[in-house]
Amino acid sequence: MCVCVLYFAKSVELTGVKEEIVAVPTPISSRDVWRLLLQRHQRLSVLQDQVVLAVRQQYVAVGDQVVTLADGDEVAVVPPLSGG
Amino acid sequence: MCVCVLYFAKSVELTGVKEEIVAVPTPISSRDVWRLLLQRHQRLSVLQDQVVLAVRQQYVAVGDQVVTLADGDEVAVVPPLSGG
Amino acid sequence: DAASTPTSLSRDWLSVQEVVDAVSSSSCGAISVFIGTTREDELDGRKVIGLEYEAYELMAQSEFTKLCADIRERWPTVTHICVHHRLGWVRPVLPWQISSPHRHDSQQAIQRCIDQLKANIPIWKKEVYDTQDSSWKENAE
Amino acid sequence: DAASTPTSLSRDWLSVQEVVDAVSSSSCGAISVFIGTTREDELDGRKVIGLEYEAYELMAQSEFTKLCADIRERWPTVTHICVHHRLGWVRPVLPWQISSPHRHDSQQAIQRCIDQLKANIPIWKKEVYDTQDSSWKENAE
Repeated sequence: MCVCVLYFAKSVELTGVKEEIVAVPTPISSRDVWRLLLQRHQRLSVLQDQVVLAVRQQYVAVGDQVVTLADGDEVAVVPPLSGG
Repeated sequence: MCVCVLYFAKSVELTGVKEEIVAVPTPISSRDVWRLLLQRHQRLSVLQDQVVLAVRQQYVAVGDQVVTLADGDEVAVVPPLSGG
Repeated sequence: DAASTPTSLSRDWLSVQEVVDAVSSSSCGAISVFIGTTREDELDGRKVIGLEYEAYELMAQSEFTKLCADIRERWPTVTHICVHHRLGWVRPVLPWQISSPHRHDSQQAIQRCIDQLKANIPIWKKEVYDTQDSSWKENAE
Repeated sequence: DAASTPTSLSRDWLSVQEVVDAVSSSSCGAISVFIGTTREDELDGRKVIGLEYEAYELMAQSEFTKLCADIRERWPTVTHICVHHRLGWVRPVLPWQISSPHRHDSQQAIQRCIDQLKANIPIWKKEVYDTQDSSWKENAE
């Protein structure tokens, strides 16, 4: 499937892109989604252990949880929040 | 002479106007300019002893100093400043 | 009054009146206000000269909506909720910069600027309160 | 570099880059910065929800010019001076209001809003420093 990956805040600086289309197998664990993004952008590793993902605008921790993706789904990289 | 009197900040609230044309004799002391404005707007008296004037954009203390005015000159009422 | 939940994320300021109108309600005895402000911070000798806020906007909006639902569930008497968060650049009121070959000169010059500004520049500041009162301030002599 | 004296009074924010560009100079070892900020104030139980600045604009501009001349006379090594003062409404980052019949509920609700916002709403803040560095902040757990 081809999903749309969105980057925010520090992850934009690390990858140099705000969004990109990425081909991913499905179903897939959220950990494997993260690994796949790390392969594309090695510098994202500074966010390891701090990052969470959002799939179709719902938070998903990086871990064993399996997600099913469809073409065009939104997957976001969410660095530590600092609103408020 | 008919001068243009400008009000700012608290003096706008006290007079209800931002500017007005006022007929004044010339030459005249700055104290008499202030008295003349007090006659038009009694509520300005709360600014007594705190206010300064500006004539053609130069500060003039309310006192004995005599100013010469021409038609259309700008006279401003300057309440205590609070910029910065 | 119907309960309302306006939320907004924007690059513009809400007018104070909009915020007040959004929660004013004749049935409400209590209005609580929280205002986040930018602070003047110094860190390792560096001054913060501005802040930038970025959001995942659609998701932030849906999270705000969930948060409001959660608040209403926990405190059913809550009538109005108004939430606003600035995005984009947020900057202090008055950035001054003076440069010179030696720090001492530029620091003294800045101090004089501040003193003279407060004494001579015709600018006035009005504070607006949550009670809808306001007052014009005066710089100390 | 020619010495420069940009001054401005405006209802808009200067971009941080504009301020930095205005005083960056290869011949200058020292840049001093003063930033006035809006503060969260409480007075007689009233909160300041905004500030309004008003100016006698033409005169303020000419007073700024006089002030800059005075600074250059006193400290001839001063290279660049950049002065900016906001006019009009200046408001805090995040006005929240929650109303309910009793203050206790709305206060508790506000506290939960703040906690949840920091934990869940996808918004990020970057601090920009006078050294031209910047860093993304993290809310405490």
